[in-house]
Amino acid sequence: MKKFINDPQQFVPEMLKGIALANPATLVYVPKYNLIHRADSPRDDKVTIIQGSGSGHEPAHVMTVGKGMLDAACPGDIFAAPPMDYVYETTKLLASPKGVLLLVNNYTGDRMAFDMAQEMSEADGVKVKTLFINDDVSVEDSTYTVGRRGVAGNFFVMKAVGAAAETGAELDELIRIGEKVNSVTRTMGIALTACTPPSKGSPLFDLADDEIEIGVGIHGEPGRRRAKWMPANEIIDELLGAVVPDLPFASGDRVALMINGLGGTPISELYILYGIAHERLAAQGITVGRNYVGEYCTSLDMAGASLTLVRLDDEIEQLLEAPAEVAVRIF
Amino acid sequence: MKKFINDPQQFVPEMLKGIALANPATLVYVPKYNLIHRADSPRDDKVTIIQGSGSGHEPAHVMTVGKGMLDAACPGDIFAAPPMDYVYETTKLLASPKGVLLLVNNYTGDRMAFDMAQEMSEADGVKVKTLFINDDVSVEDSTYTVGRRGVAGNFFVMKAVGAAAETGAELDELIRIGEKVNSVTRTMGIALTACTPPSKGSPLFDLADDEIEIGVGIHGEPGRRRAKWMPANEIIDELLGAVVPDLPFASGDRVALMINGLGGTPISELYILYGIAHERLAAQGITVGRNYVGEYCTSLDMAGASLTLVRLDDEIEQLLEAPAEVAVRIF
Amino acid sequence: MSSSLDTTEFVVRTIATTCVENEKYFGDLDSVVGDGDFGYSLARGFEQVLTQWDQFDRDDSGTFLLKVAMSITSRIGGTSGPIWGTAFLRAGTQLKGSENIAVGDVVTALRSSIEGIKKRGNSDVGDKTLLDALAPAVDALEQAHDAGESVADSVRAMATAARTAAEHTSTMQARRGRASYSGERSIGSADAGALAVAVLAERLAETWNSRQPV
Amino acid sequence: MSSSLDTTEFVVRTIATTCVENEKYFGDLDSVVGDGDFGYSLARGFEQVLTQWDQFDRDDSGTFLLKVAMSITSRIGGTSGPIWGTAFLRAGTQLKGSENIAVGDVVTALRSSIEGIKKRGNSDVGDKTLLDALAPAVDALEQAHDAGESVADSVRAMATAARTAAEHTSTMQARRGRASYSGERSIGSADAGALAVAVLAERLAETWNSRQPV
Ligand SMILES: Nc1ncnc2c1ncn2[C@@H]1O[C@H](COP(=O)(O)OP(=O)(O)O)[C@@H](O)[C@H]1O
Ligand SMILES: Nc1ncnc2c1ncn2[C@@H]1O[C@H](COP(=O)(O)OP(=O)(O)O)[C@@H](O)[C@H]1O
Ligand SMILES: [Mg+2]
Ligand SMILES: [Mg+2]
Ligand SMILES: [Mg+2]
Ligand SMILES: [Mg+2]
Repeated sequence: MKKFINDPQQFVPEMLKGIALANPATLVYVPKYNLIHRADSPRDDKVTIIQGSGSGHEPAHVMTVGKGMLDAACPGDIFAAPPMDYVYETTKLLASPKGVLLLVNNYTGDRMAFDMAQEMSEADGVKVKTLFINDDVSVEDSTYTVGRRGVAGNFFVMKAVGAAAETGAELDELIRIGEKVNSVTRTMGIALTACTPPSKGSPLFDLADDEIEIGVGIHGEPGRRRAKWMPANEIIDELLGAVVPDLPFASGDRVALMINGLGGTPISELYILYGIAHERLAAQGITVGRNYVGEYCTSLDMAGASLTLVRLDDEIEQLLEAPAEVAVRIF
Repeated sequence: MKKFINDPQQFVPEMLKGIALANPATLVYVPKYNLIHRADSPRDDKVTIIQGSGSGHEPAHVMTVGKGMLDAACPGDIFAAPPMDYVYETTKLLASPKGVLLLVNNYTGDRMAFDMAQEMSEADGVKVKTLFINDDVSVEDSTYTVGRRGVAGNFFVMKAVGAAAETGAELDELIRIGEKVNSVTRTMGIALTACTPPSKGSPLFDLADDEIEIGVGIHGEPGRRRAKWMPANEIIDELLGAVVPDLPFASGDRVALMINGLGGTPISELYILYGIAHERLAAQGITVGRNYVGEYCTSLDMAGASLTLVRLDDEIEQLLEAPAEVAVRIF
Repeated sequence: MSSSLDTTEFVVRTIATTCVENEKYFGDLDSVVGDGDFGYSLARGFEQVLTQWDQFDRDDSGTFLLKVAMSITSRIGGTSGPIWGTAFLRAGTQLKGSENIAVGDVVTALRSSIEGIKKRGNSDVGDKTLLDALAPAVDALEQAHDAGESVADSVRAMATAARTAAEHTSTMQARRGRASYSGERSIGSADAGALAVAVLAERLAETWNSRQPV
Repeated sequence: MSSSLDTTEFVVRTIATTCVENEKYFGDLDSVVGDGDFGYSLARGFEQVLTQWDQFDRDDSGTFLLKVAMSITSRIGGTSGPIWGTAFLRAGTQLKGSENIAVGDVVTALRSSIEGIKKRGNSDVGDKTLLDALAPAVDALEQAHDAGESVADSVRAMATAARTAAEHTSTMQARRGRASYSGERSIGSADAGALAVAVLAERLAETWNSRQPV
């Protein structure tokens, strides 16, 4: 394993420290709870928005703390939901009289940590609601599974509720908006390589030189099936073939299209995928009203990408358009 | 090789098409010359800024076309300077009465193509000046080499002249600003892995599992020396040890610090490097006034990073602060 | 009775050191159809338990277990934090105030842990989780003790049952936890949590006689 | 004289097809201390030359070479575009208007190409570039011809000299081009451009007799 690290156990703290040092005026770092929060949170006139999840998905979520987005993120270790205490302490520290909204990607560990933290915070008298995000179409939702996973589509929920919260929207209103956005958001991902967690030091799974994993999760969980490498055109057919019929998206729809890099794929390739997807959608009568190409929710150094569609309406589009100032600066 | 591509020969055109489709209102794509230009260029009241270089360094430079940055980019194939014709035709098409500024990273092929294009454009009556960028400290500048390479530091030159051009600055003024920024900018990079050019289909060079290349170029050229993998702290010592004494940067200086990812390194690791570099500089009395963490100038899918320092003064800082709207959207 | 507390401390310490020592093995088990963090999570959590060891309240075994539970919950994330935290919490609650702990009390406490895990995880025996090793292991402990076997032999019986049941999970399809995403592809490898329970029970059985019998 | 044009066409076509066929080999040569694009650049450029083949002006050999030069310049990037474009441009300019081209004219034209490359590349023999194969090759061609050898044998002598000189570049340290960044590490491998010149000259020598001698 070759990474820019000192000690696998210090991976998350050192990253968080770097983020804090890079944003001294706007962010506060509380090492004890892996907590990064806006310097101006909590505010009496704004619902506090907190997102947890494991680390290893950067920029999600620690680098999306800022005006118009999250108030705080309290990640766990690599690929591990935060300990319940982190969520509870974060909630206590940042509680606003308008309430606290917890954004949770739908995984067993995250659900449990946030459920417990919500219960405990409510016992303390804090107004808390939780919103689960589950945009991944590669997992079937049945009583025999824990339900669909939250993946890169979480960006749109976060962006929409973040924008609404900035205008003073109430907690119930944020829940309505978040649930609506989640209900029209669908994602599927493909891995070209496995990722290497720092503490493991070797790839999480084996993919042969000519193999890809279709429907992969952002923690390197296996997906729907393993296939032989295929050209970008066919990759997009696979992804759209799963995502479009799922909602379903239909001719006449206006959508946001995200091509999300999983960490090890250069942005040049993401734009190749974008161009193909854009044209394929146009051919089906689906208009791309907004596009997002880059890294939003990664899986450490995994080479791969996911495709997300969001069905837009005026309300959602306005919320996505609203300005946001986040910690991660590219230009 | 596993990449999101259809055909190596279509890598660049398909990427450019994707960029154009993602930015229909602001960008124009001219396939014949690999040309991406601002829809509102050329303008009579603004010097036109054009940057060439090979492809494979995205977001540089095709994704940095936009307000406050470049007017146009006309890249060559992967790692190949553009054919002279592309530069010449681009210059002709986008010539402004205020003149054209060509930004060129200092490589043999780029120099020749831009020199020839400048000569030919001048013969056509276009006012053209060329600015060479050579921030890479890993290459010695001597009569026996072609001089230092232009690498990630080119961002700062581009950003500064882009901001000044937007305010109507004259061509000579842009040259002055660009040369000044270039003269206080220093970079060095380290590779953890080699990159794989699509047409080659295999890594450009061999790096053992425990080896890194110090002083690597953004085309995967070998650097100063090969070394055993070392922890992030020592990596930063290597980079600062080369960059700081070169200008030299000194106690009391205020700098911009960029940690640039080379394409295959996740942003989490870049922030780890950032945190270490920030603190090391502070210990030397050097204040980080502005920071840039992310991918600015990549080498395809290479895992690695470069560190750039720019000595700030009021003029440079203001130009770096000025707003810019570029094609690559992350949030 | 201090010998009860001694035994409790012995059990917890054995669990903690075994988890720390097996960080890599448990992590590799979780890589097959999971995300590889299981070993790391347990190791960091139980490392903290060992660090805070001397500060835990020792009024009785139950109180001690409650403190251990809080330490776990404050450091272990992922699914394991709430699951293992709940297990220690329930056992601690059950044993709180008891001075003299018999094997029967331990069985009751462990049954309470199992119920806690089921509730917390919305899961049951048969879903291919650590429950599929833990439940049969507790049953075996009870049966051996009821059959008049020594504590050491009862623990040995528990370990044997845990191992057999854990290995058996490789025939099952996961219906809870991250492995459930893999659907049928989860069949063929045993559950990481279940195997960890087997390793812990075996270590307890192996070392039991190295200490004062209860 | 049309036989001159035929020979010119033969030479250019041989160069073009050889470059296309050796795309991978030339690219690998450029990977050692370069950036691996040399084979790709030449292949795409000469592919275009072959595509446009029938449209090139054929007033005389010089005009034909000028058109080839323009085609190269419009498609080949990197260092090779200007370098190879200049070479063809200079040769074309030198031969323009000549009807009857003798070996001496070819030597003069190639010397003009060499001067063009030196100027364009700010380089010289000894810098470890294609010049280090091309210059001795042209010298050998001249000497063989002056010694009264046939054209075919003179071309053979040129190829032999090119190969020897190209291989010899592995002892040199690069002072121009991308390889110069590697400093002393450029010693030990031959220059990609020089080896390409050797391959092209050898192909010309091998196939020379398959066509009408000049
Ligand atoms: N719903 C559940 N109820 C009980 N145990 C579970 C549940 N889900 C997973 N587990 C157990 O937890 C183990 C994985 O733990 P861990 O790696 O911490 O979880 P994750 O990384 O998936 O959040 C599994 O091997 C299984 O034994
Ligand atoms: N300044 C120069 N003058 C003449 N030839 C040169 C010069 N620099 C490089 N070359 C030749 O060009 C070859 C590399 O071509 P190419 O791969 O297109 O260049 P690059 O990728 O470095 O821009 C070298 O092997 C060498 O023979
Ligand atoms: Mg996990
Ligand atoms: Mg090149
Ligand atoms: Mg796990
Ligand atoms: Mg090259």
